[in-house]
Amino acid sequence: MKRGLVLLTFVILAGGLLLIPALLDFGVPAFSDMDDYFLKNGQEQTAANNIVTAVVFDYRGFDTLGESVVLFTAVVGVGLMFRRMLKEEEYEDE
Amino acid sequence: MNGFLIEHAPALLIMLPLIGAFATPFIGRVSPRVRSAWVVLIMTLTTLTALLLASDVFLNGTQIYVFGAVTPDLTVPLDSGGIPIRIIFTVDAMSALMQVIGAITGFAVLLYSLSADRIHSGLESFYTLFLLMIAGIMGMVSTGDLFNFFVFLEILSISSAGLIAYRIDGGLAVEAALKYFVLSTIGAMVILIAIGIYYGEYNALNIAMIASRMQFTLLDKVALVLIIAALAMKCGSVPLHFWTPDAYSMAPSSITAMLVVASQASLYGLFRVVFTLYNVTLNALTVGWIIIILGVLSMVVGVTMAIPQKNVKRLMAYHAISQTGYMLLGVGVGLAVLGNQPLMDSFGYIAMEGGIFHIINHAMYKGLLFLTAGAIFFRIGTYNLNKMGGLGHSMKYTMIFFIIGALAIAGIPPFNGFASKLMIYESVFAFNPVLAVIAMVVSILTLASFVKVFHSIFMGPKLPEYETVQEAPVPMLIGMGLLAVIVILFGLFPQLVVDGLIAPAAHALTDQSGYIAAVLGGA
Amino acid sequence: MFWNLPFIAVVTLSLIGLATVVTKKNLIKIFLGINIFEAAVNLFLISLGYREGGIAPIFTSAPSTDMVMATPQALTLTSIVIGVATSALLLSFAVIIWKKYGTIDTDQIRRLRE
Amino acid sequence: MRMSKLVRTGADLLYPFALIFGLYIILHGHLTPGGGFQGGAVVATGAAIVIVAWAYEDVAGMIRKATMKVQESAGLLLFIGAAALALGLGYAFFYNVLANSGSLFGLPVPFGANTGELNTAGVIPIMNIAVGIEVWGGLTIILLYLLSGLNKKEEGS
Repeated sequence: MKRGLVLLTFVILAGGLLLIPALLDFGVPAFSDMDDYFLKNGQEQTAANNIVTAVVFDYRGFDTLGESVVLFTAVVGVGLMFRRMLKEEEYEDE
Repeated sequence: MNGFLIEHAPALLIMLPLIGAFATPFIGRVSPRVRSAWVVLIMTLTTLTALLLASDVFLNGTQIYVFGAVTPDLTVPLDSGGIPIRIIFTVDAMSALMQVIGAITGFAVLLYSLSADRIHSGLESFYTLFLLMIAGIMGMVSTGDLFNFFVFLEILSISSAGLIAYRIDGGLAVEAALKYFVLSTIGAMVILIAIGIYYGEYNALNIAMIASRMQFTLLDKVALVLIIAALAMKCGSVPLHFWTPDAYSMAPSSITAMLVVASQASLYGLFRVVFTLYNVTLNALTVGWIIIILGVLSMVVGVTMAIPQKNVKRLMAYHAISQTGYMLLGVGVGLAVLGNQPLMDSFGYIAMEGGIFHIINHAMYKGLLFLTAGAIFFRIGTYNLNKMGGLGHSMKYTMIFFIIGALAIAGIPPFNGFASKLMIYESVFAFNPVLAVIAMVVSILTLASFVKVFHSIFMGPKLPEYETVQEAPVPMLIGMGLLAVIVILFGLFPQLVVDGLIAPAAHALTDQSGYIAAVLGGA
Repeated sequence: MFWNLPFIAVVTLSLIGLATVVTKKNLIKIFLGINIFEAAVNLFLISLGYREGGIAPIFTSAPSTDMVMATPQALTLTSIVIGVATSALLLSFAVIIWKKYGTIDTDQIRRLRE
Repeated sequence: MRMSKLVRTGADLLYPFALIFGLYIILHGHLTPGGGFQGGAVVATGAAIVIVAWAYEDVAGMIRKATMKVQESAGLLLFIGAAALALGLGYAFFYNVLANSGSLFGLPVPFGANTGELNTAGVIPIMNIAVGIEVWGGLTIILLYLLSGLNKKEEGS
């Protein structure tokens, strides 16, 4: 039952994914106005030569904060896993 | 000062928990008491910000915050030709409602957790992750940018996974967390593929921008399928629900109450995608029926799996799946008649309001029930129903809170579950009577299941091994009491809540052009 | 369809990754499947931004101003870091499971039953 | 497990170079390919080489978990502080207040190819440094934790 559900989901996902190369053309994007804006004005607005950095830290800086937070969260989570447990914490349910 | 606060409230709502989380490991070194005070302070400030922002949104309409612009409301730069280029927070009535749910539940859960989790080690990390979870929920429900949504989804799932595994429990909790985390990582990646498809087609990441360019081509259908599959998994709907009982039962009870809110944030994402990103361009009837079927399956499977459970938290987790079904059912009916104004006015809006009202009600009573289960575990150290009995003599307040929660989940007046379920029944009956009958039967089964649970936990003679059991500590009771009061108030004055909070949220969700106009300006 | 080779590679890689997750029993292999899937998604994002004949969007000593799109690269960077964080947490779960259960076979990690 | 003397000496020799190279990538993030994450990862790789070459007990003395934790949180606080600077000056959160201002990192840059000037890009280099510090600390501490978890002897199953 559970296995069947997983396989069904897998088939749906695979079918969806297979449609991507048939429908999306590589190298000729349909719209590019947002990125043209970055390439045209990014250098003057942020004074950074590297437009990728300008996007990462200026135009989409908030995403980068989120991404650093993800790393921080993972570190805290890993630390939590390997903490020294107290004796009275070691119980088992049922 | 007040103007500054309201103007920057969407940013502060994320910044406060983040700063709190970054500083908690240091402040925890000072003393546990200082750490608790710090966490409570941060959480209070966050709650106040959320309430302030929500009151402003409900009074003055959608609030916009543009990160990195000269002024927070400059969504479209003058020289860009009408496209938003930065990350924009769009807080409309629906987002504000979700923020209020997150803030209130988080506050109550934090008070409860101060004494419930006191005996554990690694508490600085625990509270750090707790605050990060709050930040993740707040970010998910307020963002107007799809990639930003993905980032906050990841923050939420990583912190949830860490917290589910918190008790370790001889590996059992880690196993539950592993199951949850593998599924949610794959789900997040699938969402990222969908975001990539939107980006490749429309070169935009802003929800309003994509919505205004939406063509509903075959690729958009693929993206819709991917995103619905992933978010339905994250909110614990049936085809991929099996992580829910494990994760909910192995997490500390305080975290379980937050996980309910977390899954509702995913539900919010699902509704946001369907209603704001696609709206009438999609074949509303088909997608509406898909969501309705998911909802009905969740309701039926959840409640039938719940009845034979022996572990009280597993039982409640299956009921959570079944209640998620009600929300999907209500909103799905609203979606199925979207675009057909007479039907929408006659029952569509009521169905959606019922579904959305059920979200807030579910967060309150389910949180309350999980907290009572945690209080019982705190005193007697087991979740097994067969080992419990006669606790009504010694844990009177906990028993009262449990009764309130159980009656609310079963939809008995005058509690809030009744109010929202009634709205769902009457509107769904107008749409398709069979669905309404199923919903009522599930409700009756829920009541039966909780009567059984209540009987085996609290009734009967006092068992000898629980002779010395005392009432739960006061901070835990305060946390539970806060939620119980809301359950009763919402049940007594449902019309007030529906008119003031729920109806604006439902209309904001269906009003795609209003959302686009708020971000892009004009209409 | 040969000009769509990057997208075909994306689909192939994601199917390999997903199939690994579904069929394998070893936890570490499942994590590798997840990592392959993540790599496929990253490849997808980065190939969305390519334009014929474009160079990297960096103006330091750039030979031309005909550049590829910058946003997908930023998104990919974010997604890679998220992938690292995810893998770290998954591996730490595997370590705990191995210490507590003495196995990383998913058929035996089934103590959580009703 | 400690590796042979040759490997250990090699790792010790390699570490300063990895450090310098990583810091270079961090500092020139706004001019050349790279940035905080990439540079931080390079520095953490240097630390990883040392950790692999030496045993966990030796490394625990060289690279302290507490220091790395402080470093990580400090990087994040610096990052959020650089972003919040704009709030104090009346702009939106994350506004690049220092770019084109003439002060620190404030030289203006005209459109088009140029050879690159370090003193540009406003808060971006500051954020790069913050993220670099954070990633350096974060990745190193993950490695240390995983190693300590594997090394610890557990009683029971």
